[in-house]
Amino acid sequence: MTTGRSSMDLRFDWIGLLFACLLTLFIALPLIVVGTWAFTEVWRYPSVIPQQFGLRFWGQTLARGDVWDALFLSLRLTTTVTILSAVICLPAAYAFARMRFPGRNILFLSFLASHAFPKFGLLVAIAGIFLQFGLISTFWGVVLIQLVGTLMLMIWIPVAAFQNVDRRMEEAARDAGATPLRVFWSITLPQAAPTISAALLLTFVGTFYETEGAWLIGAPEIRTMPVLMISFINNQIVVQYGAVLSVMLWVPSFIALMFARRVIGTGAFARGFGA
Amino acid sequence: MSTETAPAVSSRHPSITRGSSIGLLLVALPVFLLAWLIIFPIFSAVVGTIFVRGPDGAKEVSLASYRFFFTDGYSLGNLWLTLWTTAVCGILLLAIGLPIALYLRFSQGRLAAYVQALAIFPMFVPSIILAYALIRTIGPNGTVDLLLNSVGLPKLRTPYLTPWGPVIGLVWDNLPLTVLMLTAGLSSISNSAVEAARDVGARPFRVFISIILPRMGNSLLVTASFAVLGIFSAFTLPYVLGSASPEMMGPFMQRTFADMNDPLDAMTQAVITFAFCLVFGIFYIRSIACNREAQL
Amino acid sequence: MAHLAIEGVSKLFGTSFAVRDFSLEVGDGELVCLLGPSGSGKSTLLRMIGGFERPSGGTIRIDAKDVTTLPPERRPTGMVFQSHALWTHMDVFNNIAFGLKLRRLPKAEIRERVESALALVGLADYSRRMTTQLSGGQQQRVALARSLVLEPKILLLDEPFASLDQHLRERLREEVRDIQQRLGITTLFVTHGQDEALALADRIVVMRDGRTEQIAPPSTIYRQPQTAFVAGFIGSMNFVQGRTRNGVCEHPLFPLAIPIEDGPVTLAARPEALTIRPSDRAEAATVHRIVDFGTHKMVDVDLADGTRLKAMVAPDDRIRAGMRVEPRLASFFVFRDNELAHQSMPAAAKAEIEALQRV
Amino acid sequence: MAHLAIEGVSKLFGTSFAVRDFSLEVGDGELVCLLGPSGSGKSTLLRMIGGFERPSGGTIRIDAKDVTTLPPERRPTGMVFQSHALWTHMDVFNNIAFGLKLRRLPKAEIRERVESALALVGLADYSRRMTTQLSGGQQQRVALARSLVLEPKILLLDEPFASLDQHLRERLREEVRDIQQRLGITTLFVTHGQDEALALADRIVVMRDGRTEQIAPPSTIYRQPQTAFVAGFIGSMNFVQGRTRNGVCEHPLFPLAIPIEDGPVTLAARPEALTIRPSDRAEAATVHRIVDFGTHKMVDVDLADGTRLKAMVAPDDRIRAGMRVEPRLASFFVFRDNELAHQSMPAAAKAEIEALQRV
Amino acid sequence: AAGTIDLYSGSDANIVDLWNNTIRPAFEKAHPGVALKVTDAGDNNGLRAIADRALAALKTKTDPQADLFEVFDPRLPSGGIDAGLWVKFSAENIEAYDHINPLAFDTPYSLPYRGSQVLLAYDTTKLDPKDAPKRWEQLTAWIKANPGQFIYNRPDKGGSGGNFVRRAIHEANGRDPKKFKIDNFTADFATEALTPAWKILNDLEPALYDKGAYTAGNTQSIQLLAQGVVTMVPVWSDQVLQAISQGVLPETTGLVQLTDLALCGGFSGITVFSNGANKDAALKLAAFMLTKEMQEAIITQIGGFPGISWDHISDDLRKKYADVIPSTIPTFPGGDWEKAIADGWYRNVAPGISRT
Ligand SMILES: Nc1ncnc2c1ncn2[C@@H]1O[C@H](COP(=O)(O)OP(=O)(O)OP(=O)(O)O)[C@@H](O)[C@H]1O
Ligand SMILES: Nc1ncnc2c1ncn2[C@@H]1O[C@H](COP(=O)(O)OP(=O)(O)OP(=O)(O)O)[C@@H](O)[C@H]1O
Ligand SMILES: [Mg+2]
Ligand SMILES: [Mg+2]
Repeated sequence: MTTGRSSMDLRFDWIGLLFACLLTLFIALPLIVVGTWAFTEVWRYPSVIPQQFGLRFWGQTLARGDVWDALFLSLRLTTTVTILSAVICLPAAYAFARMRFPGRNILFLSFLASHAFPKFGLLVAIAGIFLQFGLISTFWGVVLIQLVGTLMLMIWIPVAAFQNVDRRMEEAARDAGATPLRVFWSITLPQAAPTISAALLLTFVGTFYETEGAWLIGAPEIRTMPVLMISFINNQIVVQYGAVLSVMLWVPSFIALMFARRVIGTGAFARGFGA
Repeated sequence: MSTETAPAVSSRHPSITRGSSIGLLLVALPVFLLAWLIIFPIFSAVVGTIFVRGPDGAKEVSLASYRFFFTDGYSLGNLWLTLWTTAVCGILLLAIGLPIALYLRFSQGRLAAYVQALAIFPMFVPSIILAYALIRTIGPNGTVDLLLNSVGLPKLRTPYLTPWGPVIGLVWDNLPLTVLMLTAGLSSISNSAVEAARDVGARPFRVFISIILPRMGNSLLVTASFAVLGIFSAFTLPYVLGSASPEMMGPFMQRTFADMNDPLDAMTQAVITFAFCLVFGIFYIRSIACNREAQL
Repeated sequence: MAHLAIEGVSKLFGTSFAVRDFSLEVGDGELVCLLGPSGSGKSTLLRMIGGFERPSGGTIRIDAKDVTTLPPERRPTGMVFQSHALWTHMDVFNNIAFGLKLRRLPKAEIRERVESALALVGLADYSRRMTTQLSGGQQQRVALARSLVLEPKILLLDEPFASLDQHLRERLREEVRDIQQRLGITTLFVTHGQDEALALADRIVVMRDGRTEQIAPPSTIYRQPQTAFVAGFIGSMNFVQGRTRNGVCEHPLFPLAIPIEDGPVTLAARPEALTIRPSDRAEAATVHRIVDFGTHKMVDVDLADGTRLKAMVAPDDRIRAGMRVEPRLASFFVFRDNELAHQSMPAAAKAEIEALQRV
Repeated sequence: MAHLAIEGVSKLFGTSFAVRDFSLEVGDGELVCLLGPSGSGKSTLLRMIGGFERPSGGTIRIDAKDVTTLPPERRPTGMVFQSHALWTHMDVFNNIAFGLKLRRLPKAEIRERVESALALVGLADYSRRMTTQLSGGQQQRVALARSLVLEPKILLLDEPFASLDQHLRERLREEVRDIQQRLGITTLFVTHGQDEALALADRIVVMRDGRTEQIAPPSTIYRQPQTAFVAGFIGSMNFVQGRTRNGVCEHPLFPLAIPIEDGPVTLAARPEALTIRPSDRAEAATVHRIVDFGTHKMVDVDLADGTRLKAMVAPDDRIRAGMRVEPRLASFFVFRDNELAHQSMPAAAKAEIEALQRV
Repeated sequence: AAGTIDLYSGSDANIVDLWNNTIRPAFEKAHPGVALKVTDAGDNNGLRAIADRALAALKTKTDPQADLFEVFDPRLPSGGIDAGLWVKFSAENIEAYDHINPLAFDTPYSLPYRGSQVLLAYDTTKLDPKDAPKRWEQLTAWIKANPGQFIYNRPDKGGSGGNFVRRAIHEANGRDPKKFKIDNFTADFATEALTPAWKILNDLEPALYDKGAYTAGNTQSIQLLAQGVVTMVPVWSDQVLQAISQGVLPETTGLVQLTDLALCGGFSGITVFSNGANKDAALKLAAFMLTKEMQEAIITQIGGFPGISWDHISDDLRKKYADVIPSTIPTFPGGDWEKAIADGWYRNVAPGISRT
C-alpha cells in the first residue's frame, strides 16, 4: 500500500507493475490460450505456437444462422431481464434501506435462499410450475426464471448503496419541494448510481451466461448463446468452436468494461456491496 | 423521510402504518417471486427428504437418507473435500484479492486501470470455456509445460485432475467478485485515517494490520460468504478439472441425481449443502443486520 | 415573509428529550438566532420546523396554519443544512435550479434567477463546476443560494458558516442579513458563534438541554443575562465564587456591597468591566499572559486562589506579564443558583440600553 | 523541540501550483500560524512537512537533517488533521495508545501517558468511549491528544478547532498554547481565524495562492501589513480608493497629506482608527447600520460613492442608523499595487509597538 | 409445436449433423406435412432436464414441448416408466421391430437404432503398431510396463471408459458376455461378479496417468492423447474417426481392438414421450430409423453399426464393412447393472488413489 497519489508522481509504480505481471500470468494466460485456439487449426505438443493457424472454425461458426439468432436473442433476453430486475428490485431495495415495515429483516435475508440452495433441486419444481402457466419454451418464461436468479444481487447491493446516500441530500430536495418519488428519481438514484451500475453489470453478465434455467425453460424454442455454446463445447472434441464463440463475446465485453470504467470511475465500480 | 427516524412516536401517528404499508408494497413483487419460485420449492424439497414414501406406499417420516449420508464414508469424503476446497479457495481468494483491492484503493493511473480490467475480466468468461482453457494452459503438456519445455526446464506436476485443479479454476472464476467487493469495503476507510496512523509511526504493514484490517472485518466476511456460496455447489469446474473421487458436492449431487437416478439422496445432499451454505450465510446475515441496525 | 408560532413543542429520541416544551413566536421578517452548546437541541428544533422530524408533542404554525404534520415539500420553508448536503451528482447550476425546475418555471427565468442567486453569494463564475470541486466555504455558499433562490417564507439556517474563514464569514453574515431584510424573510439561524448571534439577530434564544434559558434581543442578552449559564455562554465572562454576609461580599479582592440574602454567590463580570492597576497588596493577582488582538489586549490575571480572570485593556496599555495587579469590577452581576440575583448597573443605564439596542 | 527549515518548496498538482517556492525557518519551540484564504496551499504545505505529499521541488530539513523524501512514519512530526481522522474501530484509549504501542513502551507507562494526555485535553473520563460516541469537539481533542502523547518534535495542526464552538475554541486554544510552551514543541498551525492566529502565534505567515505575502509577528502583521492583501486579510480594514496629486489625496472626505508620487492609491484604515462625528456637509456619509457586540459597537457608514466603511465606537455611543456623519482617519496605510507605500504612524510609535509586541 | 417433431439430441456434433443433414430431409420427404426440429441438448444433463420437465408436464397434463430423444435411458427420471412417460415399443407400433439386433434390446421403452464400439487409440510414434496389445493380458502388461501412458474416463461420464471397465468385468468373469443379462441382476451376484473386477482395476491404477487419474469424459481422454500426454486411451470408434478427420488427432493415431474379447460396444436407443404433442409422428420417425436406408446411412456416414441385424443390411455393405466392424461386438446390459458399476467403481476404484 502506498499513501496514495502522493507517492506516485516521483516514484515508479513498482507495486502496480508487479500486480500487472502476476495478473497477466494468472488471468491473461488462459485467456490468451483460448484466444490462440480460436485461430488455430492444428496445435499439438510440443510446439509452442500452433502448427497451423486458420480461420476455418470462424467461418464455420459465423456461417451458422443459429449463432447469430442466439446472440441477438441472448442480448434481448438479458436486456429485458436486467431492466425488469432493476424496475422491481430497486424500489424494493430502497424500501429495505429506508423504510420500516414488519418482517423487513427476515424478508431481506430470505433472498439468500436463492443462492444457497443448489439449483438443480429447484429447477424441476419451477419447471412444473411454469408448465401450468404455459411458460415453457417461451421468451417470458426464460425471462421469469432468470429474473428470479438476479433478485439477490439486485437487492442486496443497491440496499447498501442506498444506505450510503446522505439523508440530508434527500431532505434538502424535499425542502426544495420535491415529492418522495421525485427525490428518489432525482437524488437518491443518481447518488447510488456507481454501485447500482456495478450491480447492473453483474446482473447483466450473470444473466447472459446463465444456462441451466435458460435451457430447462427455454428449450427448444429459446436457445440462448451460452446454451448454444454448451452444446458446441460439451463432448465436442474440437475446442475451437467454443474458443471462437468466447472470443467473439470478449470483444464487446471488453469494450463494455472499459466504457463502464470510464463512466463509473475507478473504485466507485463496487462501492457498497453491503461491505 | 422523517417518519422512519422517529421510533418513539411510531405508535401515535397513522402515517407510520401508511409508511410501512408502502414499504411492504415496494418489496411485494420480488418477495412474491422469491416465495413462489424459490422458497416454496425449497420447502417441498426439504419436506420431500423427510416425509418419504415407505415400502408400503404410505408417507412416513424418515431421516434414513440423512443417516445414510452421515454414516457413508464416501459421502462424507465428498463433503469433506468440498469443505476443504471451499476453505482453500476462500483463503486464496482473500489472499489474492486483498492486495489487489488495496492496490486499487490507493492508486490510480494506467497501470491501475490495467490491473482492474484484468481482475474483473474473468467475469466475462463462462466456466465451461475456462475449464477448457485451464486444461490447455496448466493441464498436462499445456501452455505452461510448453513454455517451460521450450526454455529447457522440466515440466511441472499439473494440478489437472487433482483437488488443486478446481481450486485454481474457482479462484480464477471468483476473483472479480472478490476484488470488486473488497475494493468497495476499502473505500470506506478514509485516507486520513491511514495517514494519521503513519504519522504516529506505523509502517505500511502495521497500518494494514492495525487500521485497515479491523475496519475490513465486515467486508471480508461478506466477500468470503459470497464466494463460499458460489464455490460450495460449483459444478462445472470441479467436474472437469477435479479428480474422480472424492468429488465435490456439485458433481456428486448431479451424479446422484442424474446418473445414479436417486433423487431422494440427491435432494438430501442438496439440503445438506443448503444447510452448510446457510451457516456461511448467517455470518453474512449477521454482519449485514448489524450494519443495518447501526444505520437506522 | 411569515409568522411562525411554536407552541409547547417537544421531541423525544428514545427516552430522552432533545427538545422539551419549547415555545417561540417569530414575527414577520424577524431574524432569530438559536444559541446553545452542542447537543442542546438546536438542530432538532430547526428540523421540526422544516418538517424533517415530527414533534412528539406541541404544534407548529406558519401564518396561523398548523403545519405540524405536513411533509417538508409542502411547507414554505427553506433550509440550509449544517452539512451543506449538496447533490454531488449535479453541478452548481443544477443544484440551485432544481427547486425552480420542480416549479416548472420557464428556462430563461430559471437561468436568470440562478445567476442572480450565484452572484449574490459571490460565485458568479462557478455555475458549471461540480460541487466536489468546490472548497468547503464555496459549498456552503451554494447551499445558501439553493435555498434563497426559492424565496422561502421562512429560512432555516443550521450553522451555515461553520466551515468558512472569518472574513468570508463576516461578509456572508452581512449579506445574509441584508438579503433577509430586503426580502423580509422570517429567519431562524443556528450558530455556535456568539459574535454571529450578536451581530445578526433581532432576538437570541439561548438553549440548554432542549429548553430555553433566555429569549431576548442581543444587547439584553449581553447586558442583562438572566442566568449564570447565559452570562457565561454569551461573550467572555469572569466568574468569581464568594459568599455574602450582611449584604457584603466576603471575597478579599472584591468586598462589594450586594444587597441580597446571605449565602453563596457567583460574581460575574465582563473583561471590559474588569480594570486592573499595579498593586503590591498581599492578595494581589498576577498577570499570566497578554494577548494582543490589535483592537485591544486581553490580560489573563491569576488570583491567589487560582481563579483566572480576563481583563480587556487598550492596545497601548503598558502592562506586562508577571506584574502584580489589583483587579476591580466596574460593573458586575451576581448569580445564585443560576438565577440573576443582583446587577450592579443602575436602572437608568438599563433603560438607556434598551432604547439603544435596536437602532 | 526542533528546528524546521523549508527551502524553496513547491508542489504541483497537475499543472497548477498549490505551493510555490515557499521558504520558512521555524525556530526551536516557536509557534507559527499559517493564515490564508481557502485554497491558498496551507494544508498542502503542512502535508509536505508531515510527509504525506512529496514536494515537487525544494527541501525540508528538520534539525539540519533532510527529510524531504522520508515517509511520514520516519519523521519526528505529529499531525492533527482537519478531519480528525480518528480510528473508529478503536476506543479513545487505544486511539491515543496506538503510537505508544508501536514504540513498544511498557503497559504501565502507556496507560499513564495516555491518561495524562487525556487529562490535558479535558477528557479524563472518556478513555473507554468509542470515538463515534463523541461530539465533534471531543473528537478533535482526542485527535490532539493522540498527537501530543507522542511528544513529537514538530507539531502540525490543520485547523484543529474548526468544528468547535467559540467557547471551547478559546479554551482549547489557550490550552494548546500552554502545552506547546510547556513542552517547547515547535508548532505549525493552520487556521482560518485571524483571532486565533493573533492570539496564538509567535509569527504569522500569510499565504496567498501558494506564496507568502508576509511573515511577521502578529502585532507587526496587524499594525504594519506589508501588502494590501495582508492588511485586508488580518482584522477588519476599511479601504478607500483615491489618487494623490502633489502629495495630497484627492478624496473629498480624506484630503490627507501623502508624500508619495502622484498616482492611484488605496487608503486603508482599521475600524478603530476611523472616527465619526455628526456632520451636515454635502459629501457626508450615512450611517447604514449599527451592530452591538457588547464590548463595542460597529458602525457601518456608506460614503457618497457607495463605499462602505466600518467604524468602531464605544458601546455607549449615541449614534443611530440614518444619521449623517463625517468620518476621519486617525491613522492609516497607503497601498499602491498591493505594496505598502506610506504609513501615517510616526516612526517612534512603530518602535514602541515593536518593543511591546511580545510581552 | 404442432406438426413439428421436437427431437433432442445429447450426442456429439457428428450425430447431430447426421440428423440434420441426412435424416431430416429424408424423413420429411417420406412424410410430407411433418417437420422435424433437431435441438442439440449438449449433453445428457441437458436431456435429463427436459425429461424432468416432461414428467412434470405429464402430471399436469400439459405439453412438454418435446417428442423424442435421440438417445436416452428411459429409466430416467425415476418413476418415469411407471408414470407412463415413455412409449413402449413393440411390433405393433414399430414396423420393423423384429429386425432389431437381439443383442441390442435393453428395455422396451428405448428403440435401439445405432451402435458403436469402443477401441483403443494410441500414438504410433510412441508405440509401434506391431507391438500394439491385442489381448487383455497384453494390454494390462503394456499399461504396467509404461506407467502414466494410459488413462480412461470415469465410467458414468462416457462410454469409452465405461466399456473399458466392463471389459475388465468380463475379464474377471471368464470373458463370457452372456453371463450378464438385464434381468439377472441381484445385489449378491453383482458383488460376486464385480469385486474381482475392481481388483483388476485397482491393480492397474498405479500405472495409469498421474498414478490413477480419470478424465471427466470421452473428449478429455482424446484431448490428452492429442496433447501427447498419454500414449493410449479407449475411445468410441465414431468419435476417434471424426477426431482424426478434423485434425484433432494426428494422422499417426493408431486404432486397435482386442481380439480375445472385444471391448464392449453400445447401442443407442430412441425414446418417445407418451405425452408429446406429436407422439404419432414421433413413432413414425422412430420406425423410419429402422429402414434399411437410414441404417446404411449410419454405417456409411458416421462409421457406426446398425441397430438392426446385419441380415437386413444390403450385402455389399455388409461385405465392405465386415472387417472394420466385427459383427460380434459384445455388449453389456444396462439397467441396474449400470448403476451398480458406476457406483461400485466410484466407491471401490476411484478412492483407492494414494497419490502424492
Ligand atoms: N436521530 C436521532 N436519534 C437519537 N438522538 C438524536 C437524534 N438526533 C439528535 N439526537 C440527540 O438529540 C440531542 C440534540 O441534538 P441536536 O442535533 O439537535 O443538537 P444541536 O444543538 O444541533 O448540537 P450541535 O450544535 O452539535 O449541532 C443530542 O443529544 C443528540 O444526541
Ligand atoms: N490532491 C490534490 N489534487 C489536486 N489538487 C489539489 C489536491 N490537494 C489540493 N489541491 C489544490 O491545491 C490548492 C491548495 O489546496 P490546500 O488544501 O493546500 O488549500 P488550503 O489552504 O488548505 O485550503 P482550506 O483553507 O480550504 O483548507 C487548492 O487549489 C486545491 O484545489
Ligand atoms: Mg446541530
Ligand atoms: Mg486545508
